[in-house]
Order: sequence, then structure tokens, then C-alpha cells
Amino acid sequence: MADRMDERVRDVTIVVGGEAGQGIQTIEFILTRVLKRSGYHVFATKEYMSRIRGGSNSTLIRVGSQRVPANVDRIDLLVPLDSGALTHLAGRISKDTLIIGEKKALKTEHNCVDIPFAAMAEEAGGKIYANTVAIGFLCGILEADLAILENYLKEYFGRKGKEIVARNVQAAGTGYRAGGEMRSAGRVAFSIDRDPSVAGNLLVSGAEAVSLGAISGGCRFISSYPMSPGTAILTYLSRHSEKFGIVAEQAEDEIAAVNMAVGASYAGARAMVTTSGGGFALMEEGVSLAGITETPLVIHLGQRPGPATGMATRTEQADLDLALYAGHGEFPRIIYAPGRTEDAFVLTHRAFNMADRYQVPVFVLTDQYFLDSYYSTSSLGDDAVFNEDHVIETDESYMRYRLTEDGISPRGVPGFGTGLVAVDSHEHTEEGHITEEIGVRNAMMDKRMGKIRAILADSVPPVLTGPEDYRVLVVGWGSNFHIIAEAVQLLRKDDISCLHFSQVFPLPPDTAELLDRAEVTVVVENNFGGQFARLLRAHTGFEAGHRILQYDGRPFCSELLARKILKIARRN
Amino acid sequence: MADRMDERVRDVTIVVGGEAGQGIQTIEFILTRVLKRSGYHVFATKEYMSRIRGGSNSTLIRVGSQRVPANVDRIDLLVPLDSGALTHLAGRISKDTLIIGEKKALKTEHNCVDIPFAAMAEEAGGKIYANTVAIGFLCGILEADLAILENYLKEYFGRKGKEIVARNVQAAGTGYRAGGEMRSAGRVAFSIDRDPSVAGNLLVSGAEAVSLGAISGGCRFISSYPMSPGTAILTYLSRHSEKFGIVAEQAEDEIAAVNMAVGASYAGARAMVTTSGGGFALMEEGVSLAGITETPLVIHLGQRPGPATGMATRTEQADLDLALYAGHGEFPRIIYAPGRTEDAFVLTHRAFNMADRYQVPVFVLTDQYFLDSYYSTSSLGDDAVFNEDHVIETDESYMRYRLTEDGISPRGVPGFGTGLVAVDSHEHTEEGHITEEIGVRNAMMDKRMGKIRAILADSVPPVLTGPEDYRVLVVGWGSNFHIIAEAVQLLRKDDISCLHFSQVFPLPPDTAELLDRAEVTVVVENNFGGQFARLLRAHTGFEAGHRILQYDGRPFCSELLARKILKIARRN
Amino acid sequence: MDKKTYDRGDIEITWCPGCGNYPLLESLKGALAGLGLDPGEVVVVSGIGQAAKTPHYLRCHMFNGLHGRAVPLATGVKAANRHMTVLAIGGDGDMYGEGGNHFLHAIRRNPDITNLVHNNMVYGLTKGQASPTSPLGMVTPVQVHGVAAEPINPLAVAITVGATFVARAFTGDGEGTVSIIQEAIKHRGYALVDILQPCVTYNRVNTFQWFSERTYHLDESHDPRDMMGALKVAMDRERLALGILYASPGKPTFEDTLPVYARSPEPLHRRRVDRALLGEHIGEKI
Amino acid sequence: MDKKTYDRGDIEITWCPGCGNYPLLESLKGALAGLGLDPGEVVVVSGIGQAAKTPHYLRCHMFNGLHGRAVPLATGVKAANRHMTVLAIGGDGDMYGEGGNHFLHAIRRNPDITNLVHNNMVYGLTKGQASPTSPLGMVTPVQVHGVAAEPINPLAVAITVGATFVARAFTGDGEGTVSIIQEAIKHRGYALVDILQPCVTYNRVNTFQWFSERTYHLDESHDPRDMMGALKVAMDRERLALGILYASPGKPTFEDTLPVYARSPEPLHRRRVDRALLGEHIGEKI
Ligand SMILES: Cc1ncc(C[n+]2csc(CCOP(=O)(O)OP(=O)(O)O)c2C)c(N)n1
Ligand SMILES: Cc1ncc(C[n+]2csc(CCOP(=O)(O)OP(=O)(O)O)c2C)c(N)n1
Ligand code: SF4
Ligand code: SF4
Ligand SMILES: [Mg+2]
Ligand SMILES: [Mg+2]
Repeated sequence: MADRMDERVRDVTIVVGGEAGQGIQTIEFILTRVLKRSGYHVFATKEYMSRIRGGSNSTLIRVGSQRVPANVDRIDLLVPLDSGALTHLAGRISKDTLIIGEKKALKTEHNCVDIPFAAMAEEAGGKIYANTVAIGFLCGILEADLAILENYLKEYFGRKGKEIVARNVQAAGTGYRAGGEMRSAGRVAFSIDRDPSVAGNLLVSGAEAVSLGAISGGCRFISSYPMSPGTAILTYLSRHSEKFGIVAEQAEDEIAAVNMAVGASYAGARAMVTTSGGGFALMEEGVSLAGITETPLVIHLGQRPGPATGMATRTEQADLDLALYAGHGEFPRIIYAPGRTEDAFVLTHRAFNMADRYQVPVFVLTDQYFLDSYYSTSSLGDDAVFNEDHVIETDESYMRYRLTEDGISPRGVPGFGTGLVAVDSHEHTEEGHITEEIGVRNAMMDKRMGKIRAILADSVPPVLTGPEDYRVLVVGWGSNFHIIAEAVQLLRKDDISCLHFSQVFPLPPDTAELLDRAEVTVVVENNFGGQFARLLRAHTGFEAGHRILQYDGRPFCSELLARKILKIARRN
Repeated sequence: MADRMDERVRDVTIVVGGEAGQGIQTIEFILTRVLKRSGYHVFATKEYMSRIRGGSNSTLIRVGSQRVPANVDRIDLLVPLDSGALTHLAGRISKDTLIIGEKKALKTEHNCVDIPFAAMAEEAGGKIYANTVAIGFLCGILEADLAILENYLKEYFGRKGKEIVARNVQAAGTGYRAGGEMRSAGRVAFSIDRDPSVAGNLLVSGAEAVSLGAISGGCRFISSYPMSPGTAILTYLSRHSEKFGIVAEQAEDEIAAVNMAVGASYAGARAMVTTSGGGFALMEEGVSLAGITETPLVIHLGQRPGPATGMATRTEQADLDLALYAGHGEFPRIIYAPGRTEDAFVLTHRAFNMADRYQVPVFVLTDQYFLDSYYSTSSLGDDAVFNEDHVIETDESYMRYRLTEDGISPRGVPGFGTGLVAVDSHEHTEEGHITEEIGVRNAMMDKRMGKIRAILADSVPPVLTGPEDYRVLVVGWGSNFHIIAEAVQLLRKDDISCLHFSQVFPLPPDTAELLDRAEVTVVVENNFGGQFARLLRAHTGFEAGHRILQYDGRPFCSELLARKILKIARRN
Repeated sequence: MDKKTYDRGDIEITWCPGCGNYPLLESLKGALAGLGLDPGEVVVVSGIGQAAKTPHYLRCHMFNGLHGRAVPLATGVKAANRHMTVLAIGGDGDMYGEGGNHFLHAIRRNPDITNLVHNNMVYGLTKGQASPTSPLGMVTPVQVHGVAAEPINPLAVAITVGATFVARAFTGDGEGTVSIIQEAIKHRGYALVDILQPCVTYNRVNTFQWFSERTYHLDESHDPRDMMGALKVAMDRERLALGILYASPGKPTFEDTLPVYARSPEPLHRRRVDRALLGEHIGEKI
Repeated sequence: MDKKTYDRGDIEITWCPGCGNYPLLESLKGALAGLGLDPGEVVVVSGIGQAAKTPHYLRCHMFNGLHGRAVPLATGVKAANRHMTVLAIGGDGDMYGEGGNHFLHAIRRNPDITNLVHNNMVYGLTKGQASPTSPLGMVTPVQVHGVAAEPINPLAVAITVGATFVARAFTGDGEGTVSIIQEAIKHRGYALVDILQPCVTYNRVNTFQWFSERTYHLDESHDPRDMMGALKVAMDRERLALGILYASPGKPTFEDTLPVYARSPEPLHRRRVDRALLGEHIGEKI
């Protein structure tokens, strides 16, 4: 395994911990933006309790010369806003961790640089500026650009008035100088190269990428019921509903949400819902409705640990099976599980096109870790996407379920053309009316299920990272993309590659071939059962030799994962 | 394949067809009971449209010297109550089918014996007795005992008064003589031996067997929302709720139903719900609740064709995946899919014991065909079952989720003992209170999921019919038991056996070994996707070479299935 | 317009002979044709049940959805295309049982849809179980000891939740039903019409005669703008008023409150993504 | 009994400082202890939300279930064991949003449970979206243009659906809350207590002061047996009455109507299958 100190030169991991309501979010927000504008690659992710105030939460910020968008266990710099943060993060504090804060208040025996943020803040006008001092300090230690910091603070606090701005600038400066001094004193050993082009990068979270992909995909209707972590998409589309012409409705429950969306889609509006496992369970009958009526529907399912309420603000990948088999009866579906924010944008966009093209429900399967993480990226790929138009103008002979060669019946909507659009949740005739006739039933089942063939041919292939002639293949899906990639990269072995699936169903055509080529296969999943490994086995017959599973509600950490992979690689 | 005429000697298939409301059910009811009491083995199954009056329905009755409890395609004797029945059943009428009825009214070109039921009924007092004439006629042709028929009519119509009884007896007699004459004239070639012991057999439908199994299993609470074909269990338990001390509540929706049942079970009442796919989809969040809270729950899921409303009164086996992966998050479950009425009784009983023993949701997975069919059987096996008692009296140190070796925490209920019983839908501590702590989460997940091991050791093995040293193995599950068994029996090959699973999840331990022994494997399922075949592959790696699938809403027919199996057996 | 415009021609209707749904269907056709609505501008959404089969017997756009879910589905249709006249049809079980939550919240949301409830006080299609409007004591295959739960009073509930159009009709009164349905369709906002409909097969209590004996027509003396007055009429379970109990026009509809329609009434399916605007927006993430 | 009996001891309570749930919790403990109820005879069931965390802070039996589903769950508990005192607790979103259908039908069914709704007029736990009781115009992260749907009036709805105990309390009035909860528990049948509870974090409209200014106590002049009178008080959205708006004892409860309790009140978990009776019954199938 690669030398950790060596890594450290290229990137630093900062963790800020404290109670909900203490301002961790603000620190993260400002710091990542200022560092990015200063030319550093940044990555941030958070973990938090299911409560509004108190408790102990933390945010992890990685700053590097290159993109390092993966969760890690190690903490280089820890900024605890209260002593609870030290208890909360105890397991992750090592001898290499530098704790920054008021030593006396923190009462820690670890490596601690005594920086009296509160006292320094008082100078600037009050304790309330302590967080800004900390921001300044971190910028100083990392050699961020002070002018950029100051400008950003002006932008950020602008509407609060000049005095507030001035005090924040002062507090930041105090911190910045202290950070610089510590750096000069040689207490830290980073040397992170700046890349001026990063300044123009985007900072987009997984949740924003899904939301923007939806807007880009022509989403005109979202109806949902709040549920973490799915709510973020509803919130985003609501906030921008006027700008982009979207109906964003909070339904009375998830059942109403999915049925409203199906109704809107029937009437021609590209429609979606967003939810999490428990809410989705309630939508399943509606998904089955979309299935038999062949009404396009995009479902964003943000996973969190179950069963039932489970751990409401944590992460897990345990609802793949749920999405895969949701709804009674049999009908085709597509499931995307993006691994990178860019994928989330492109695949959510694509979800709307595919839903319309094949008239099927399409899932975008994410999780809390993915939605709440973000990193610097040059583009979302929004130039490469365009919206297909699959709605036809009907004439009087129109039949909604006309049997065609490829199983796709031209889709009309009420009020566009002279035809009538009849849609039915029962088995139905070509005209869309209820039937129990055997021949029609068989024809309609064959038509619907037959679409899977075309969908397969229209697959998003898995992404292979590493050498083509791998001996060991580490397989992942969804939010694990970067974590697995970094883990394998840390190992610096030329016989280990990673294969990441962002289309998890149907499995892309070349899946079996790619898996068969490996001598040793390791499937990495954030769940108990190894659901993706089972899916691979059920559909390709391939049994993964090894599975690395984690189901404690936390994402993998790349360096810990690297060790587990190495162990398997060495033994096999 | 065996000679059909030869089969015919041993059993006769009668089909009565007509509109809903024309009295098919009464004919079936009386005829099967009289024939059974006369010493014949009987089997009856029905198919009907989703409407209350009109349309075209039919009932199939098989009468034999031996048990023949499987659906067939062929019709030996057809009694059409209207001409619509001939159109409806056209595909199944062959040159060997004898149509019985008023030739003029039926306008058929097929082999028809002109029996003017209506006119004969007028003699007895009115057209209304036509069905009784038909019953008499069929009894006559089959040489049932006239005295038994007369007695049964007295019993059946008793509360309608003497005159009605007398007229029915007269009508039956008229029919009986006509049937006898036809028989004497040599127009039919059956020779069905009577078995006096059959007279004492039970006639129990699948729905009744499940209901009786529930009563026997100590069910004290059923809350459900009507949905075909699940309703039958609610109706049965409601009807006998006073006798057996059961709370039977029709809920406002399926969500209320499952939550009420979980509440009742928490309080110590053995509880169940009954529904079909669409209703079950709405219950999934509640199933997940039962999963994490480890509250015993029995779910009867009567399958019908989907997606969505599908074909409400038809049959399918397409909700295996739904049951298997229902509910968000991961938790253990057991799924029984009885193949024989006796199994339905014993396994439903067992479902309650297992739910209590392992504190998990247990499914009884049936379908419309299974629930609506019945046949003569000597016993339900009710002598062999007994109820376990897994509820403990608590003391003050009681903790609902105490970590134990085998993962099973002694189960207390409120008000029994001095302990407090705290139960939580979040991840929870041993005390039952919300937690997000990693160690506790892992311990609780391991505890819950670990129960699968013990459950596996406590499996219901699959039933092998046929030689042990099979070359071809025909695999089935659920309602297909008898159909597959008869199909294979018809083939009279000493290298073909059938393997039937009534515990479909977890797969019994010896599954892989049994499958591996076959050269050729054929999985027979009433669905499109081959869900059980996929389950076998996902969990054992075994890929069935062949699948025979049917998804038109109708059950398999044993002789048609036999041909398909033979084709595969010959070619491989 | 001839009401034949709404005939689907030679189709089979699967209701029982004598069912109250037949005259209801005729009233509905009459109401739609009478308003001069082209079938191409009418979308009839339904749930599952005998009543919910109605759209299959009408020549216009239709969506036969899930049991209990016609109202949210219709809400989505209307929100996506304001030009359509949208009706949500179903039975008493459909709308007040399985769909009870949507009933409450659709009223609050006030989409411009017409909600017709064929209230036969029983579950017809599933063979005679009690519905939320079944009378106390009615014996059914499930309620073997008689219905024990208080029947719901949908009209009174609708008024207290803030519905702006609440009416009751009776299939025995064809003309009245036509005109009430027409008023309901003309009303801007959610309009509830609870239609007493005898089920000849499963409801032996609330028969045609039972309804005939208990119903009466509201006359001029009734002020449909007086909420408490309307509530009083609605609360009367002995004498069942036919007509418009409550109507308070002028409240903004759900669609009125949607910013998508602030600038244009164009149906959503006609709109295209403004890629320049999106590009600009994404640019703000730098 | 000392209300400390209901303390769970040294546990962390995860509500925000200043939240109205704290005094409410104290009132609830006071009410339970004041009635002399042993924690072993009390089962507190809840949904999901801030309010729904309550049972974790009480020393008695508890079932923290699913969002929106506390009421059917509590109904099941009570039906299985009549000896227990059963409360169903949750927020306004829990009970009137996700759980709206159960709210309607529990009232009809009339189980002997007490339904406490912590009405903070907002979704607390999910960070400030509108709830069914949020006032028109309130701006939230989802209702960015302000709440457009008419807030529900739970008390009025409960009365029209036939609830036999309907009350309103306010966390600012600890004593009143204690006594109302006690009356609700003592009432045989479904009892609704809507409790005005300020959310200091997400509801900047309906603050403690806002509630204080608009609430008043019902006095003797109010007759809680007069349904139309109670309805009138409930319909008043300007002045919010505190106290028992409506109480009409004597109606049979759900459990009263269950044949299982006709002969014995024994909890269901104590009962064993009568195998002889079953054998006889099966014998009838010959
Ligand atoms: C989710 C779901 N639950 C249950 C059913 C079964 N079901 C179909 S219609 C119906 C009730 C019919 O009663 P009602 O709505 O009053 O209509 P009616 O037949 O009386 O016109 C039920 C329970 C279903 N289709 N879907
Ligand atoms: C099925 C389901 N949908 C959504 C959620 C997410 N959720 C948790 S609490 C809550 C609403 C909380 O509001 P309220 O009930 O008013 O309680 P409060 O937090 O205000 O006390 C929601 C939507 C959930 N847990 N389950
Ligand atoms: S069952 Fe009742 S409601 Fe249904 S069609 Fe027959 S008469 Fe009409
Ligand atoms: S968010 Fe509101 S309701 Fe929730 S704990 Fe905080 S103040 Fe109380
Ligand atoms: Mg009805
Ligand atoms: Mg609230």
C-alpha cells in the first residue's frame, strides 16, 4: 500500500465537527468556494444526525492538487467547534491528526494547536465571528488567496450590511494570519499545487446535479412528499420552478405524489418524483401503473439505511432490490445509479429521454452520501445533451397501444391532435380498453416486455478504470465510483482495475464478458446482502468471488477500502 | 404420451359454462358434494370475469376413481347454460367433447346431445329448476347415488321450505333418469370406480385451507382491505370470528390494515393480513416495519395478473419477486407457496409459529387458481400441528432487543409481566430506543440477518415425485403442484421426476444438490420472467436449462404441459 | 350537441341489469354534450370499482387508474394542461375509503376538476363489503355482525375542509343530475358531486325506493353561499337534500397558483427547455 | 403519582432548545401520573417527526412506528389488549398529512385511544416544509411562493366525521393541557387533542406570541354536547378556543363492537386455540 505521508503532500483532509446549528455548513460552504477560486481542487461531504439542533455532525473537506472526490477515514486537520466533536470523531483521530482550537476548552490529549478562535473573534466584534476566524485560519494554513477570501466574504455577507461584512473580513484576516504563521513555523507539511483552471470549475453537489439533470431533461412536473435525502431535489426544483417553468407540488403523501406525476405525464408533461425507501415503498403501486399504462415516469430514489425509518440521515445502498422488483406484476424498467456528479446530471437528463423513448419508468438511484457530496468539476456535460421529442400529434384513427414491430406505440397526449387517448390500468386492447382476452393479453405482455431488448441495445456501458488486462476486478455501482477508484489507485498495482456500473438494470450487454476476464472479482457495496452481486449472479450466472460490504450507515473510506482490497488481492 | 382415451376411462372432465349469476356455482357446489358422497374423487376449479352479472364464466369438475386435482384443457362433457359459453370455450371443444343441452338454442355444430333442460324443468315446476335437472342429469350419467343426491338436495334447500325441496328432488330425478338413459344407450364410455372411503373425505378449497390454517395457527387478528383473490380469507375469518375469537377488521386501506396488524401483534395477538399484489404494494412499508421491529406478521398474498389492476379475477405467479424484495432495507423473511390444500393448511399454521419463533414476516403466497380450487382429501393434517408459545412474561430488566447468541430476543408484550416493551422503527438499542451508533447498528443488523441461518435449518424441504435417479427434473412451486405431477405422470417415463417447492424462500439447503443431479431441468411457472428460475440462479448459481412459462392469466393444463415437457425431454 | 357524441358505439357494458350506473352514465353524457364540450377536450379519470368503469363507456380521453387514486391523477392531468376539462370518477369506496386522504387534500388544493362519486353505499365490484358510507347495522360478508363504524358524511366533511362546490344528486333524478354535473363542471375549482346510486345486487338496504323516500330537492330558500347553512343541510342524515348545497366561486384554483401559468396558459407538453437560461444558471455554480 | 415515574432518567432529548415539545412532554407526564396510571398499563404509539420522538422520552411501553401510521397501529394495540391505555402521538404532518385517511376512519371506527397532535403548523424534522395546517402564504423551502392550499381545520373535520371528543390545547398553557389530556384519556372512545405547539426553528409565523394572542379558554357558557355549537367554535380561525370543544360520551367503542370481547375481556395474547372446536368445524367440510 502506498505511503500515506506521500499522499498527504498532494491532498489534505480537513474535518470540521460540531453541533447542528453551530455553523459547520457555513464554514464548509465558504471554505470550499474560496479554496476552489484559489485554484485548489476541493471535495466535501457531510454526515449528520437526524435532529435540528445539537448532537454531533461533521463535514469533511479534501483539498488537493488533483481531484480527490472520495470519502476517507483519516483526518489531517480537525476543527472541533465543541468538545463533543472530539468524542464523536474519536475513532478517526490518529497521531497524525492535528487538532486546531482552544486547547483548554477541548481538553484533548491529542496533537493540538492551541488557537483561541473565540478570543480572536471577540477582537473582530464578538464570538459570533469565530467561524469566520476558523475559515481564515484554514485559508491561511493552506495558502489560499486572501483577496479571494475577502471578496467572497463581501459577496456572501453583502446583504447583511457593511458593518457585518467588515467584521467578517477582519475576523478572517486574523485567522488567516494565524494560519500563515503556523504554516511558516513548519507545523504542517502540505504542498498543494494550485491549478488556475480550477477557479472556473463548478461546485455542484449530487443533489444539485440530479436537479439540474432533471431541468435539462425537460422535467415540467415534480410531485413529492418530503423525505430525506430525496427532498433536496424537490426543494431545488421548487426554488427554481418559476424560472424554468416547472410545477413543483408537495403532495399529501407519496401515493398522491406518484399518481399526480403519472397524470401529468399522461397529459404530456415530463414528470418525476423524488423520495427515499419508505416513501418509495408507498409509490410502488403507482410504478406498476406507469408500467402497464406505459406512461413515462422518472423516479429519483435517494437511499438511506433501512429497514423502516432506519437511520434517516445516513447512507446505504440497500434499495437496489426494491427498485428492481418494485410494483406488482411484470414490466420493463431502467435503473441508473450515477457515480459521479457529471453522471448524475447526464443520466438524470437521459432518464427523461429514455422514459419517453420507451415509455417505461426510469429510476435514478442515489444515496445520502452521493447527494450531500460535491467537488470541483470542469463541466456537467450539459453541452452534449439534448431533448428528444416522442409525443406525436394524433389523428382520428389513433390507438394508444397500437401493436408495432418494436413494441413502442406512438404516444399521443390529450389535446394534441384529433385522436382520443385512452389509458387503462387493466390489461387492455390497442384502443386502451379493458380486456381479459388471452390473445390480447399475450400480445400486450410480449409488447411491453419485449421493449427490454431495445433498451439493452441502448445501454450505458460500465466504466473500466485501470488496465484492460486486469487480474483483479473491483466492481462497484452508484455512489462508490470515486471511493473505489481512489482505493485502487492508492494500491498502485498494475493488475487491479475497477469496473463501475451506472446502469445497474438492465445489465449492459458486455457485463458477463468483462467479469469473466478477471481472475479475482470483488464487489463493493454499501449494504448487507450484496444486492448487486446477487443481481450479477441472477442475470449472468457470474458469482463474484469476494464481496466487501458495509451497512453501518456510513460511506466507505477509500484508504480503508484499499486495505481490504489488497488483502483479497494478495491472498488470491 | 399416454393415450387420452385410456385416461378417460378413469376420469371425466365436466365443464359448466354460462353467465355470472346463472347458477354455475350452485351446480358446482351440489354436484361435487353429491359425487364425493357417492364415492368419487372430485376436483373443481373456476375461471370468471371481473363483473357481477353477465359475461361468460365456467367451472371445471373432474370426477375420477383416483385423485385428479389438476386443471386440464380437455372437456369431456360440456354443459353450456347459454350459447355464449360455447363461444367462450370454443378453443377447448374437440370432437371428443360431448355437449349437453338444448341443441336448438345452442346452435352448435359440435357433438351435442339434445337434452331440453328448460322443458324438463317446467315439468318440475318452472324454468328455475333447469340447473337442478342438469345436476341430476350429470349424476345419472356418472352413476352417482340417487338417494344421496336427493338427500343432499333436501339438506341444501331445506330452509326454503318443503315445496321447493320437493320440486328440486323431482327435477333432479327427471335429469337423473335422462342421464341414466344416455349412459345405457352407450353414448359415454366412462367407467369410474367408486371408493367408499372418499365419501368421508373433506372438500376444502385453497382459500378455506389457508383460512383454517390461520385459525389453527392461533390467528387472533386479521385486518385487511378487500381485494380479489385475497378477500376470501378475510371473509372466512369474519364469518367465523365469533366462534374462534378473532378480530376481523376491514381497514380503510391496505396501509391501515398492515399497521393495525403490526400493532395487534406487538400487543401479543397473532396477526395477519390478506391481499393481492396491488394492495400488497401499499403494505410494503409496513412489512419493513415488521422487519426492523421484529414483530411477527403473517401475510397472505393471493396473486393475480398484473401489472396494476391487470386481470382482477385471473391467475398468475408473478409476485414472487415482489414478496421476496418487498420493503426497503434488508431484513429476513420466509415465503411459503403451498401446492396442495393440505400444505396450505399446514403451512399457514406453520407461518404463525415461524413468525413467532423468529420474529419475522412470513408470507403465504397463493394465487387465484389455488384459492378457487378444491378437491376431495382425507385430511388437512390438523392432527399433526400444534401452537408454540414464544411470548415470555417480562421482568423489570426486560429489554426487547437483547442481544443473544442466536439473534432471537425473548419477546415480551405490554401488560404481561412487569417489564416495559419498547419497539422502534429506527435502528435501535437493546432497550428499543433510537440510535445512530455504528457499533449498535452493526450488532442489530447482524442479529436480524443472522436469524436466516436458523430459519434455513428449519426449512420445509421440496417434495420430489418420481424416481430418485431422474434424468429430467421438472421444477415447480406454489399452485402448480398437481398440474406438474399429473403432466409427468401422463408421460409415464421413468427418468422424469418433479420437484416442488412450497418453501420458496429461503431456498431449502439441499436445493442445489437436487438440481445438480438432473441432466435436464425444466422450471414451470405461471409468469413471464421465470422468477423462481431466477431466484434459483441468484442463490444457487444453478441455471435451469428450460423454462415453461405462461402469463395469460390462466393456469396450466396438465395434458398441454405434458406435451411441452415431452418435447424438451425428447430433444435433450 | 347530441349526447350520442359521447357514445363509444357497439360496446358491452358490464354492469348488472338495473344498476343505477346506467342512468348515471346517460346523465353524464347528457351533461357533457349539453355543455357543448368536444370529446377531445374532456379527460375522464377514474379509480377501480364498478363506478370507475364509467370512462370505458364514454368516447373521450380517459385514464382508468388505480383504486382510490383518481383524484391525484386528475390533479396532475389538469396541472399539465389547463385547457382540458377534467373529471375524476369513482365509487364511495374508491373516493372516501382508499382515496380518503386525497379527498381531504384535493379540497385544500382546489384543482379545477369535477369529482363525481357514485355513492351506492357498498363495495360493488368486490362483492358487497361495507363502504365508508354504508349504514350502521348493514350485514355483509365481512361485516357479519353489521356495520359498526359511523358512516362518513362526505358533503359535511367537504364543506368543513373548504370545498367551494358541494352537491348531491340521485340517479333516479336524471334531469337534476345532468344540471348538477353541468354546474360542477362549470365551477372553477374542485367540485364534489356525491351521487346516490342504487346497487341492485349488493345493497338491499339503500334501494331505489329507500333513496326516493328520503331525498328532496333544495329550493330557492336554500342559499348555497351560506356555509353554516349548507353544513346544517349536509349534517341531516334523515332527509337527503338534492342539489347544490354549497357553492362559493372565486377562490383561486390550484392551477391559478402555479407560477408556470403566470405568463402563458400553454400546456406543459408544448414547452421546450431554455438551454441558454440553464447554461447561465449552471454558470452560477462556479 | 409523581410525574417522575414517567422519566426515563439520564437521556438526551434531541429537540431544539425552546421547542414547544418540552412543556408538552411535561404536561403529558403530568397527565399520566395525575391519573395514577402505572407505566406498565400505558402504551404510547407514535409516527415519525419531532413530535413522534415523544415516546422515547417516556418510561412506559412504546412503539415508535411509521410516519403517518400511529393511529392504525394504536388501534391494533388496543384491539388486542383492552386493558392498556393507548395513546397515539404525532405531528400535524404525521396525523393530518400522511395519516389523513386514518384520521378520518379512526374517528368512524371509534377505538378507545387518545390522539395527541403536536400542531406546530410545519414539518419540523424534515426542515420546514408546509404542513396541512400551515397558514396561507407562509414561505418555506418548498412553498417558495407561499402556501397556496387552504389549511385544514382538524377539529371541525373531526366533529363532522362524528368524533366524540374533540379538544384543543396550547403548550403555553401547561395546566390546561394536563387537564385536557386527562379528560381525553378518560373519555371512552377516540379522543382528539390538537395541541398548538410553537416550533422555534422553522415556524416564524405561528410563534408562541402568535398563539398567545389568538387563543382563549372556553368557559362554562360553552356546551361541549352541542355539536353545531362546537362546530361553530371550531370553524373560527381568528380566535382559537382552548378546551373541550365537543364531548359526547356513551357511543360504543370499536372494542365494544368486537365479538371477541363479548364473553371475556381477556387480552388476545392469553387465548389458546380450541382444537376440539376447530376439529368439529373442519368435520363440517365432509
Ligand atoms: C389497492 C387496491 N385495493 C383494493 C382493490 C380491490 N377493489 C376494487 S374495486 C373496490 C371497491 C369498490 O367499491 P366502490 O369504490 O364503492 O365502487 P363500486 O364497485 O361500488 O362502484 C376494491 C376494494 C384494488 N383494486 N386496489
Ligand atoms: C413514508 C414517509 N414519508 C416521509 C417521511 C419523512 N418525514 C419524517 S417526519 C416528516 C414530517 C414531520 O412533520 P410533522 O409530522 O408535522 O412533525 P414535526 O416534526 O413537525 O413534529 C416527514 C415528512 C417518512 N419518515 N416516512
Ligand atoms: S354490483 Fe351493484 S353497483 Fe355493481 S354493477 Fe351490479 S348493481 Fe351496479
Ligand atoms: S424543529 Fe421545531 S418542532 Fe422540531 S425540535 Fe426544533 S423547534 Fe421543536
Ligand atoms: Mg360503491
Ligand atoms: Mg409539525
